[in-house]
Amino acid sequence: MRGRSDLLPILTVLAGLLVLWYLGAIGLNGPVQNDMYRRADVVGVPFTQFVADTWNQQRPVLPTPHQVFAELWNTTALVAPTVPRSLLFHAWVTLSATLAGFVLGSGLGILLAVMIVHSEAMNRSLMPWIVASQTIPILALAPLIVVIGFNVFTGTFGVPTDPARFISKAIISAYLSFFPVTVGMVKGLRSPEDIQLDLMRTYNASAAQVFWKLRWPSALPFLFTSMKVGVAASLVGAIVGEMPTGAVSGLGARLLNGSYYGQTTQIWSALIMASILAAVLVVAVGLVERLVYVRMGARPA
Amino acid sequence: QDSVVLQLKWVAQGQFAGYYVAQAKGFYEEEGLNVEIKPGGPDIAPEQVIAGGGADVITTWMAAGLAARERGVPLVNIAQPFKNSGLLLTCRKDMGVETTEDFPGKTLGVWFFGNEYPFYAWMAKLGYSTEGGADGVEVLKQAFNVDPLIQGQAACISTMTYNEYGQVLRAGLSEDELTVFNYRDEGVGMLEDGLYVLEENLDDPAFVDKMTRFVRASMKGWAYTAENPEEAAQIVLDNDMTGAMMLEDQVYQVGEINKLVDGSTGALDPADYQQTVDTLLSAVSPDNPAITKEPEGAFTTVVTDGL
Amino acid sequence: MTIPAVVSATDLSLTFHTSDGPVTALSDVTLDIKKGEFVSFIGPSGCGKTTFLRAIADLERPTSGSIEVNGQTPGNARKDRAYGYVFQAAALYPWRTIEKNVALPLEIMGYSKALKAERIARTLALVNLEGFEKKYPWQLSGGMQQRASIARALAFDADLLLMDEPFGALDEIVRDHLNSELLKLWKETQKTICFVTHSIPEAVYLSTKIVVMSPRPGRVTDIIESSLPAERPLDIRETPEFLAIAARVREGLRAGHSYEE
Amino acid sequence: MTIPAVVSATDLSLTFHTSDGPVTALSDVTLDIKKGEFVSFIGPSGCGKTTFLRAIADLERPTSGSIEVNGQTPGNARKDRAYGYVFQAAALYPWRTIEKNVALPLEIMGYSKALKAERIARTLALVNLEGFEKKYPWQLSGGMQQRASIARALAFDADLLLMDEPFGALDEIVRDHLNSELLKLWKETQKTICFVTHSIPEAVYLSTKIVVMSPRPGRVTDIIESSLPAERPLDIRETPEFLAIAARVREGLRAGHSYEE
Amino acid sequence: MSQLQHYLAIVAWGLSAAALVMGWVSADALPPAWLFVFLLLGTASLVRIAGWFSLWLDGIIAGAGVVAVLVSLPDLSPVPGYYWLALLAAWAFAWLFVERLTRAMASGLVEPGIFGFLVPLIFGVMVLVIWEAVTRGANVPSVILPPPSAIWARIAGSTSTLWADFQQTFLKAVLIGYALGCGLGFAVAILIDRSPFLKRGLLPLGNFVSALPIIGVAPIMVMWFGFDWPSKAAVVVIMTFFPMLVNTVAGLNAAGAMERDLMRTYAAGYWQTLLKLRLPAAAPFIFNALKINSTLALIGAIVAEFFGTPIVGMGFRISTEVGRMNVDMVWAEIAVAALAGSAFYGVVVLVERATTFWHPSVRSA
Ligand SMILES: Nc1ncnc2c1ncn2[C@@H]1O[C@H](COP(=O)(O)OP(=O)(O)OP(=O)(O)O)[C@@H](O)[C@H]1O
Ligand SMILES: Nc1ncnc2c1ncn2[C@@H]1O[C@H](COP(=O)(O)OP(=O)(O)OP(=O)(O)O)[C@@H](O)[C@H]1O
Ligand SMILES: Cc1ncc(C[n+]2csc(CCO)c2C)c(N)n1
Ligand SMILES: [Mg+2]
Ligand SMILES: [Mg+2]
Repeated sequence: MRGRSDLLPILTVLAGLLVLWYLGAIGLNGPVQNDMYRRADVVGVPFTQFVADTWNQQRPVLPTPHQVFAELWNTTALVAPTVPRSLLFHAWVTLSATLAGFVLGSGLGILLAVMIVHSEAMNRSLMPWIVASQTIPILALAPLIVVIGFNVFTGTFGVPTDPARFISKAIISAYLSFFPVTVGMVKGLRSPEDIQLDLMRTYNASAAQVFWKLRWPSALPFLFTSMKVGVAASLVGAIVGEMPTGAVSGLGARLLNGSYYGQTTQIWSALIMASILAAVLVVAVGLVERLVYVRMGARPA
Repeated sequence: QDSVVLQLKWVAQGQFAGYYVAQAKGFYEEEGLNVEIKPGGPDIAPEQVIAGGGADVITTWMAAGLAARERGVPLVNIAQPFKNSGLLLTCRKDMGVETTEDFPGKTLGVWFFGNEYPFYAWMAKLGYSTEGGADGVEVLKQAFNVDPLIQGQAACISTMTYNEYGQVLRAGLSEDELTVFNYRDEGVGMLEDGLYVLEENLDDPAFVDKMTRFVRASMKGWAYTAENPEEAAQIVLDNDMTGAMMLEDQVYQVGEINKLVDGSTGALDPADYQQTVDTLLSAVSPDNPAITKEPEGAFTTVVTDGL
Repeated sequence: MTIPAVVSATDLSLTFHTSDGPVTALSDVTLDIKKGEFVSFIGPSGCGKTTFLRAIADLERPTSGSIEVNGQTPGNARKDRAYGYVFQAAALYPWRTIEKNVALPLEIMGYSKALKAERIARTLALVNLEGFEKKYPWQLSGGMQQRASIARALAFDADLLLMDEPFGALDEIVRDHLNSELLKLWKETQKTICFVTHSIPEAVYLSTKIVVMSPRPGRVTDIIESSLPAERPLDIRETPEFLAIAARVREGLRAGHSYEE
Repeated sequence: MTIPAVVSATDLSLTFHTSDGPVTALSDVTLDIKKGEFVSFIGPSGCGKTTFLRAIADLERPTSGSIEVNGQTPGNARKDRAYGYVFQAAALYPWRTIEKNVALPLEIMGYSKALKAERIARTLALVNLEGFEKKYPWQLSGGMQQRASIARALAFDADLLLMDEPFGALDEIVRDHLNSELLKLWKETQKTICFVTHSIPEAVYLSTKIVVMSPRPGRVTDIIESSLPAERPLDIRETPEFLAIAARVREGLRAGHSYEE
Repeated sequence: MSQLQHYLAIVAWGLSAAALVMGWVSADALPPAWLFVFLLLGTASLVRIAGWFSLWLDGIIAGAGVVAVLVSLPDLSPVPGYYWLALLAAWAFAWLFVERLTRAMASGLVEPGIFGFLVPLIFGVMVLVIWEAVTRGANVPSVILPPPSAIWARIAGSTSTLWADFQQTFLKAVLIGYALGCGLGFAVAILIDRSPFLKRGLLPLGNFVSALPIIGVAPIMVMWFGFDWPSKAAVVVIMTFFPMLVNTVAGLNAAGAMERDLMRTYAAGYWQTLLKLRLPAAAPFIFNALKINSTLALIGAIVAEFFGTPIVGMGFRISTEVGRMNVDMVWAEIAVAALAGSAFYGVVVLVERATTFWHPSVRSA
């Protein structure tokens, strides 16, 4: 975990990014602004005015941070979190699918890893395909999956729309997150040294005892590291799963819908919200990790 | 109450105001229907949804509907609330497009995903290659916004009268800076936003009756929309679960949509159907295999006859 | 009555197949270890000391020849939990306290709670680690960790103790101390001990029997029955008798040695 | 003419600040090492032997007191490449062959190609590693790796050699051999050597001066000038003079020792 | 045989026997010849209780099962229940074969060098066979999921389109974007390595930025770099930049304290330490990023094509053909993408093996 000492550098870098962002806004919004001056026959605008104008356009190409944060504020603090206008509402829709997908994906990842570590046949037949599975552009397939999954759930099994969409999103989410968990867990479950395994053998320990008393505890650090990657992937999966697929709520739907009507500020505020969510999720996994380590008596870093 | 699932071609917006109004105003309920309206999106193929059992009835463009029919999804048009088409090719005069003769060598933005058939038919009619080069046109797959035109990356882009065209205007390009081609005026207009069901269901009289009631209520919704555009826009807004829409956009959209629906009883005019089919068949090519032969039984009037 | 053989190897050979070709780690080793003996194995690096202990423990399978532990196959002896093994490295589990580490074999073998507590207390006291029960391995020095690993091997009722250079990581003073503790323990419990070491004085000081080995291929070059009395104060190491045995061991070692190590 | 001091420490103290509070690794160490001396450091684990060597090498900064190397600050001496350091572990780079590992300091110090080849051949011969030039470290045994790391420290022209338990991983026979090789090298080259060890016989056999240290806080408890002759056959270790010095070292060690290690 | 193998053998036999009985009792006609033979063989596998039964026999029965299931499909409509039992039986035999084969390889009875590739291959083939049998047997609409045979026919029939798309997306956008992104990430890592302050500030943020969906970036890149492949390459650059940055920075810190101290004792300069110690020590980390990026790059380029593109490219084709109901073409592109991606990954792994041969993880493999 990062200590407090990292706060200053992070804030400095963030400040640098903000400066870049404002400069970028001048460059990107400038041409349109000049166009607007030309149309309105305005000439000789002072540079400061020009800058201020590019930073406060109605429909900017690149909205400025203060515009984005105003939008964020308007759509979180000023509206009830239960109405579609609220970004929190959408964040929750995305988050719930993310969490479901993450739990599903991690569970699957751990299960696969356990099978792979315990059976050479599984190892040989699954491992290459697990790697290959990640070369399939799942994001490109998302519409197909959501539509197929959705149709199968609603059509064949009669699941109502919302849960069906939720399940489909969770599946994409799980598909993206299981891979890092499997790879990390296989590494982790294989991390006990020979001597530690030999020790268990001298006790004539059963496979279950070796697993719970040795393999599992030694795999935990690997598990948490890969879960941090996995949870971020889950979020991407959930957002993508609700983007081009007729979803009506969630950050992905918000992003896309903003773009149909040229609402760049809305797009960016949804993007920022997604990043905040990613940060929160990764930090949350980190907290759980710390908690577990303390209980396991790990050496403080 | 009978339940009906309607899959839209696009997101909840003024384009589908009639259905939302019919639902909000209880017209469906009056007909003993419980209608669920599923919004679509750029990568939702309603044809696929209905094939998978996810909907009872869908709205789609006729070209896409016929293409799906040829690929084994037996869709049948049961009603056509949209009399006119809203598809435009919008060009910038300052990039040198005033007439269709100016197209060669230019870059044109086109929507794909089943929306490209009218464009290819038109180019075939004009005799322009779509592979680029000096006497051909350069085709771009255009995303869901009007940036390429504003930024001058394309000389022309696809727009709908009721949405993107308005965005172009709002972005500051005025009407006299633009050349607008209406597909209908170019003789390649195709029917948009009809209602389609699976052929086998029509064998069931109960289903036909259900659809009759559905279309009747929907047309009532469209009529109400024509009378009360502002209220209809508000109803659409209430159904937008993304919370992304602005009322002003939707008022504009409903206004434009009303022009397209104007004059329709809901029944499909066989002449319009034939024009769409002829246009498609005139443009058959390996790149554009919408349909390759005259479709059979692709529309029926059993539903609208009962109105 | 003859004393029963705890370990009895006959013409034992063991070859590893590596990518560079086969390595003969043990070649025709014949050796009997009687109940209650303290046997040291000494020899240059790579002569097969560890391999021999591992073969006894059923951690390696011999290529040819036979080996019996308590009159059974090593596999069955292992399943009977016939021995405790102290590895060259401590191999404590870092997520367990010292106490829990010692408890590990007891948990696996299903000892009762009360018995567990008693054993832990007794063996930790034996290796002078009282007061460190709740510490984690990384909070202890290397020597303390090694002692904890010895405690772990002593905690359950194995009559045979296999110790692979348990004091390798310790300095001379601590080593001296643990040597006399080990001797005391051995005398008290009448366990049979197989002990690997690199140190000649250590081997001579501790053992009733010293097995000198030599590498490439690993084989036994000399077996020395110690003539030292059972009672061994530390300063026995300056006696001529002690030095004589040490000299013989050194001779044996040097003979089997090649500088390529 | 007085012999110049190569290392001269005065009231040297060094404290580490750890999360558990400060650890005084060295406390008021005053020591002079003259050119050509062979100084052994011996003491229980944690008494600051490594820390003292690291302070000489400018790898740790003293908290107070002063230390000079060749009459300069340790930092300047380091920049002059005044010493070769042999670490407790071999620290060979696994991506370089043995030859290339020995070449590493030569590359960095810009030796010519011919000179490099000559040095590599000479020092690898010195540690008996001819024929292993093209092998990678992980293809060698621990002892061979350690010898390679000694070769690396000898390859360039440093007059001061700092060796931190270089023979810890080796068995007694190889150790004996390398001990006499080291003595020979030292006599031939007239280098100054600081040598850390845990073994009393090794310290006595090699050194002209033995520094006995004791921990918590790390300090020097005894400095023994050896009275042994310069010529030292291996069996000098059985002479009474040798045993007397060894006994004095053992006394000093025991005094500073606590069993909690 | 192990516990698992026993169960598998029982299940495989039971399924065959049950299918045979069902086919016999229920059907008006006997099952098609191939299927009948397979079921007889499967049922006959009971002789294994007599003792010896070669693992190759299991392999042969599994092979017969695969052929039978595929060949008999056109003759059966509607597909009877015993067909599905036969399919499961074929799967069980294949699994049993794989289990026994790996066991034999582990104990040195069978040469792993020659048969090692068989195991994953059998798994892949079985997935395809089940896919084929289920889609065709259960009449799944091809707009939902086409059978592999249809996808293969499409691949064979559209090689020129697939090649053009591959060139556009892989040879241009992916390779160039990958090289630039990895190169840039590496260079920046070397630069910020000298400033611990920047490092601590940038790394945590980098993790979150890389989680930003491409959809936010892709339209902006189209705006800046136009519709053609440069904008896709730019998306790839952004996607691959941070993994490389983070891994390189971590790798540069991977050299051990003692190894660094050694460099200090030689009074080695910054660049000497970097070149001779820190970069080689960082190599495993850098390769880790190269591997991650090899799959990310392809995905990024394909998805970026959803946001405006010339009418060629794998992403364009996928999104367009879904709309045209040509789902077989979609899967053809996906097959090409998976093949290209796996090959790309494989090449990186080979280079890794050759350059970090010294690392324990490579040494043991
Ligand atoms: N798992 C293995 N695979 C291949 N060779 C091995 C293996 N284990 C040991 N060897 C080889 O067998 C020989 C004997 O090894 P062993 O570990 O028994 O020696 P040792 O006497 O214990 O040495 P040390 O004193 O260094 O611990 C050595 O040459 C070693 O390289
Ligand atoms: N980097 C460090 N940070 C904190 N404490 C340290 C550090 N290095 C050494 N110490 C402490 O300083 C003391 C002296 O350590 P040093 O390594 O010099 O001992 P040593 O005599 O070399 O021991 P050994 O024989 O075990 O190698 C020890 O208590 C050790 O824990
Ligand atoms: C990717 C994409 N495709 C099509 C349209 C245009 N559009 C708006 S509504 C509609 C369906 C007609 O019912 C269509 C085609 C778009 N904006 N974005
Ligand atoms: Mg050993
Ligand atoms: Mg030390």
